[in-house]
Amino acid sequence: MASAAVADAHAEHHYTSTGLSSTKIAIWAFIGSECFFFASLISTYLIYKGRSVVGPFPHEAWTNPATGQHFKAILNIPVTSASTFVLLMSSLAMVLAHSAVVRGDRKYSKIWLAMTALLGATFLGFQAYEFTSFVHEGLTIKTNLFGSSFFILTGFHGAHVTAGVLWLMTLLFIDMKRGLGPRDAINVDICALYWHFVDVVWIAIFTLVYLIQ
Amino acid sequence: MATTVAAPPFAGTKRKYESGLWSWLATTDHKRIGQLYLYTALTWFLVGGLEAAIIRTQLYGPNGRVVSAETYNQLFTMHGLSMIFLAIMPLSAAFFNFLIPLQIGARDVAFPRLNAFSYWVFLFGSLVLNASWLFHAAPNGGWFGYAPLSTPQFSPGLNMDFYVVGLQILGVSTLAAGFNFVTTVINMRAPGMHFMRMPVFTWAAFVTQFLIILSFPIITVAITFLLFDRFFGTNFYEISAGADPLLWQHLFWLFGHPEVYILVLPAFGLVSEVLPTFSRKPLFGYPVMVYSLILIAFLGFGVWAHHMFAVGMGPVADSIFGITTMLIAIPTGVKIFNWLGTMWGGSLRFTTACMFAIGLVGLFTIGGISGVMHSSPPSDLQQTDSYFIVAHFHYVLFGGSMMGLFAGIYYYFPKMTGRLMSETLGKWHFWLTFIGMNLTFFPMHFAGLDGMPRRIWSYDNNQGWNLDNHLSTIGAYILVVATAIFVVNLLRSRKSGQRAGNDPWGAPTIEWSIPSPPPEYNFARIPTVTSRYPMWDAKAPHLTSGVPHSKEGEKEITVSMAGKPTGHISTPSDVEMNAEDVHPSAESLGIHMPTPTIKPMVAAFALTIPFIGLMWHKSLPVILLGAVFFAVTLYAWLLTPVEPEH
Amino acid sequence: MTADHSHSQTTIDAHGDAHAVEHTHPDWGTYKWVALILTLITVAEVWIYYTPIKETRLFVPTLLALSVAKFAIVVMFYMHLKYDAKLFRGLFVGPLTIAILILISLLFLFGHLSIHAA
Amino acid sequence: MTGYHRARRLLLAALTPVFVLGLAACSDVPNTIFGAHSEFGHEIDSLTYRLLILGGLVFVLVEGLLIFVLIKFRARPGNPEPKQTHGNTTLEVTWTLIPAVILAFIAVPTIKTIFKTQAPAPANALQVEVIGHQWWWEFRYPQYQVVTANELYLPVGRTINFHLKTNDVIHSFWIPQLGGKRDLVSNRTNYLWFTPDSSYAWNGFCAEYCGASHSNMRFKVFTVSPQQFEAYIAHQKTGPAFAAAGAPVPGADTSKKGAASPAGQVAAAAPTTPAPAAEGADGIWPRDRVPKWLIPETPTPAGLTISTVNGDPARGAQLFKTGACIGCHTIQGVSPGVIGPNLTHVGSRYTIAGGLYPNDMKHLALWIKDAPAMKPGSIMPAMGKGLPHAMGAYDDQQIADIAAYLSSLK
Ligand code: HEA
Ligand code: HEA
Ligand code: CUA
Ligand SMILES: [Cu+2]
Repeated sequence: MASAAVADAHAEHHYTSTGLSSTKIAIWAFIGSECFFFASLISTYLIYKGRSVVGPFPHEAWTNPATGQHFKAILNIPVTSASTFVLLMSSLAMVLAHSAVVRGDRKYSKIWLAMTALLGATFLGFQAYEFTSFVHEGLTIKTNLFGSSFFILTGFHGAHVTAGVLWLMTLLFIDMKRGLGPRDAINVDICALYWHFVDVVWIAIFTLVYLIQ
Repeated sequence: MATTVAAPPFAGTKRKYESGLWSWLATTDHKRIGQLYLYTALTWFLVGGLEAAIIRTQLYGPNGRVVSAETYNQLFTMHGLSMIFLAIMPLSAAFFNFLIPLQIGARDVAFPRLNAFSYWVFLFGSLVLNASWLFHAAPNGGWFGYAPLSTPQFSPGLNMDFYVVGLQILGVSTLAAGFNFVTTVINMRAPGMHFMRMPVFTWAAFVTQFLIILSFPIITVAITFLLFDRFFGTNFYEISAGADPLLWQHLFWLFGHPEVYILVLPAFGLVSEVLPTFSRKPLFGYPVMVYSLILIAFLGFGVWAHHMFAVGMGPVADSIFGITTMLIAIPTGVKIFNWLGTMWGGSLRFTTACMFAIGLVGLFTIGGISGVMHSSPPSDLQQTDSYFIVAHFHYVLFGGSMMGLFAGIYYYFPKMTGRLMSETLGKWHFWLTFIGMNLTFFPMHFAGLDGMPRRIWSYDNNQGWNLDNHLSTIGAYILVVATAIFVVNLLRSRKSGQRAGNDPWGAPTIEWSIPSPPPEYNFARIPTVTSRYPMWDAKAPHLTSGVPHSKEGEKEITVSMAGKPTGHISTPSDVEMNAEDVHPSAESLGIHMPTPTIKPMVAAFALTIPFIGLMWHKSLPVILLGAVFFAVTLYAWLLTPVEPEH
Repeated sequence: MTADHSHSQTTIDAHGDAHAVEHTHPDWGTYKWVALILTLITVAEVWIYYTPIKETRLFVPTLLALSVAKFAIVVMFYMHLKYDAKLFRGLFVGPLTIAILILISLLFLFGHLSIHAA
Repeated sequence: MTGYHRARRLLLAALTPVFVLGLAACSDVPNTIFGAHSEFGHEIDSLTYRLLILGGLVFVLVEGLLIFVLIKFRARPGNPEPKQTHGNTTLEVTWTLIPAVILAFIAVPTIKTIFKTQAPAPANALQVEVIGHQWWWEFRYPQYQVVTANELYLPVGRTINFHLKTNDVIHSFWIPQLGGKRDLVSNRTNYLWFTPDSSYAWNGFCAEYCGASHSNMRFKVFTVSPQQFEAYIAHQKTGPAFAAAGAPVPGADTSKKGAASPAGQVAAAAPTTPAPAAEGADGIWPRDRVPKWLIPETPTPAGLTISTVNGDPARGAQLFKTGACIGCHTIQGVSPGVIGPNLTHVGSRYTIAGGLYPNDMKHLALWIKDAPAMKPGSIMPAMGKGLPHAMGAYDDQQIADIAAYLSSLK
């Protein structure tokens, strides 16, 4: 619901008890809540790790005893490392965009916002590639417990990235239309917080799902 | 203390959206939304109660054949769902909406339109869930819909689709409201309204919001899995794929136990408002009451597996969860005793509100004690899934939550409507409820100890359960009568109840310093709060002087009501000042209120479309259309400012 | 390294929002270092994945340590929790802690962790 | 034991009012959890008594205090404004500590009991596999290769270790008089053990909601003397009393979960002599000792009737063997079906349909005619001619024949 908070802050230019922006409090509360959302998804993935009755499996190859069909280990570390790096860089672009807006620097705010959205989109591109290749290698959302828990976990993260990209593009659009100045800093700030959180979640996923066996 | 100017004379031009159906569809006024919640929830309470009444009729005698087994299973599932998600939670939400801003001295919640959105999502969600009756396919897996029974393999019908979709939609509403109120309490408090000066109801509500925003994501995930299992063939609960049914149980109860405190803490809060007023004494041990709330909520996240003592978690887990569960009795006990301490030495006025509050203290304790009996795993092996459990949770839910909420309704009805509810009918309502409730649920203890399993459509003769069930059913009928009386009282008092002044009860907190019903802007000027009980400081200086809750030398209070002498403490006889139209308009006071808009409602409606499409043969076009529609309305809403630019 | 940056920053956006606390962000000077460190940690993570360390019992702890470090850095600097009001810290760290505790206890309950094994 | 007796006396003292009510509310209570008949049950009981006592104590204390306050401090005309107190730390600490102490008195025995009752079962225990089905119970004695359904025989004085599994959804195995329940969880095996200490007949229930006929998933337990148990097992190992011709079918696949008894081997081993006629020699619980509350009184569905109840077993046997029945039911030496209950000795049971109906010609016939009507959701299809979704097309006479055949299977 955080996005709903963007322009909705009744209190924005009224007195507030803490002197802090209401939208920002809301987004942090939302992020706290999201911790539980992703904790549950990750728990499930870990709980079901190694419990699939049939392959393919994340880290080791598998031959179907019935058909003799061979499946190689699913996860592709090099590609994912690349996408992880991309997402990391998008966070950098995001903070630069934010400080540009705070400075009221119209040129760079546009550049960095666009850059962030672009990197985010690239990450999604990687994920699309990853998913399709997994499906070709015989892992679908229906195949086994690994397939289900993996696609739902990373899929929901991807959905969050998608929402973030749309949010960024909206800000970019506003920036182009009327320009984002210091008084919009707060709206960029909460978008940034959301964006970084999504990045942070990926940091956890990358380690717990991809690297650790 | 609450200092608010007497408002300038009324410059009365009715603003548009101010009356008629439209004004309700487009409202962003927390007080109106609160009432929408109230009446919607009460309606669902009647439905849930009606379901209960049918359940009890079926169980009146052995081998009952009033309804079929299939219907019965739908009835108790929907009864549980209706009461928990459509009655008690939204009733609490009604009070969050109506009271929090008034109690903290704010004009509205932090995000008024998000607030409207929450209500409409709740309404549409509850309608979707109950639409299942039209298809004779109401959820039938029990309110905690255990896998694998809820998976397509064992529940192929629409029933559990409605469960999944309904709860998913309702979750959105609850979460949205949660973020809204967390922000409101943190950020909208009037000057001087420090956390440790907040009325205890606001505290309870505040803590509850954290339980909500931290536990609902978990059920959202659990239900999402089930949704994907049912609609897209994933394997989360698919036995043949090696799934572990305990995954659902752990995720569900990780939400489920915090949920039960979500259901009861607001009621605790209301009682903590009612008892001081009618004992004419401040709440006993305010700080401890606040800390115990926080402690209960915190511990509430560490006890979930006490619902799973029979699934074979092993001795270590059983022991740990047994102990953590017992610990919760301590902070809860502190609350009970502090309420007793509040009444001790007071001078108790037995108004209906007060009687319901006292009812909670007495009846919740019974449910709590049986709860502690469950918390001992070996003993629980004999109790679990028997009527002993049913007795427990009705004592805490009806004897706790409902009693507290009834107390709140009688107590705050005058503030909502400007009129008092009938005390005569109220007393009838209370006594019939009190008797009926004990007659219904106390025998269930014995039925349970005599080996009667729960969720059984019918039981055989000479199992020793007949008498218990006769009594329960008679009790339930008494409750139907009681509730009917309440409904009548509510409807009649709205129109013709005795006029209430600003402060019919002589209550201590600032919401009583403003007219009843309050003007849309609540406070003509935001009050400055200097104590926990500003109204008492003002009205009875001789009482509160030297008492730590008030500051010396600041005793005068000016109550904001058009043309009334300041310092006046109103009594039910102050008729004229209650008519809505004597309030000066917001403009005339230079107050900017949010512009009414139906965009939140449209967005809420749009949100439900994809879910309906999902159930409707997974029709992709409907889903996509709905999603786009939602996105569009969301933009339309978010990109228009809350208030007219100024 | 951040003190002077954040200082200069304050003056820049003093006209931004009324509340200095909220906007004593670090700037490019800090960010580039943060980005560099994050990159290095990521490289390290992937690197040890391809080294013999992978086979040792150190592998998992090391990876966890590294990602926790990454996590913390992003949260403290990019999400400027380090500079921001305490309230936000509470709103984030509190839930995060409970969530992690729950995750761990679930792993115990499903037998993926156990006292003697660990 | 003594502890539990003392506890009981104390309890009666502390909770007389509640108990008076209780007894009033349940004059005849065949399934009460109190005074259990196994060591496991006793452990639980003494804990439960302790909880009731302490709970009762708290109850009396709190409600007493409440009532006192309500009377003493009610507003009377003209009494002064009350003194404005704001709390009292000593008091508040006290009523934090007292509950803590009470809880300690609950926690310690609780933990003790947990570890005692969840210790591994003694090695010499009798192993019994309990397999839940929607909505009936399968019982297997792996040590004796005996499979039966819905009626469970246990020896007194010997520890029984139950292996709890399910064939479909979650069920829960509960014999209130013998001790607490355990769930049958899909893809898991749970264990529960206890030692019956007296010979009698008990009701058992499915305690976890498991779908349409959860309420109709009952079973009966007979705790018998070791000798009688031996006799029972011996009899169960023999083929059906009505040894209708037909070679023993090749052993049904026992590796499969929920599979029937290895008919092949057993039948080969067991001479198919008619069962001994004398009551008790076959180890079956004597009819005259069956308590009345053991025999179900479930009414049969309105409109479901059978025109005759006297059939010819021989014809019934033929119909059974040539009909759909064999697809689902095992009769040792006759049919290998594994979907429904094993019927080898169905005639010697007191109930049918998961303890839902008494086992007599009428109910048996009606059951065969239209099981789904007799038991909501039943997976067994109707067999009667012309009934909706009927699988067979038997007329009432044929049904009576099959019923006669089955009842003859002592
Ligand atoms: C309002 C909701 C609510 C509340 C507040 C509670 C409060 C408690 N509940 Fe309850 N519970 C439910 C709603 C609630 N419960 C529901 C709905 C279910 C069934 C779900 C389902 O299966 O459908 C359930 C089931 C349930 C179970 C699972 C039973 C089973 O299925 O086997 C357990 C087990 O431990 C339990 C324990 C407790 C305890 C220890 C408390 C404690 O918080 C109670 C603490 C209060 C007191 C103890 C009284 C006051 C204290 C004193 C006067 C001090 C002195 C007291 C002592 C020292 C004992 N509850
Ligand atoms: C807050 C929650 C709440 C409340 C208030 C109630 C209230 C009641 N409940 Fe229920 N109940 C649950 C929550 C609640 N319940 C839950 C969670 C379950 C578990 C479900 C499951 O197992 O999945 C359950 C299960 C449950 C069962 C067990 C079913 C079973 O296991 O087979 C029974 C049986 O008697 C029961 C009875 C009642 C009765 C008689 C009331 C009464 O108090 C109801 C009183 C209310 C009314 C009587 C209002 C109706 C009034 C009218 C209809 C008058 C109409 C007048 C006008 C329109 C003017 N409830
Ligand atoms: Cu099987 Cu309930
Ligand atoms: Cu609980």
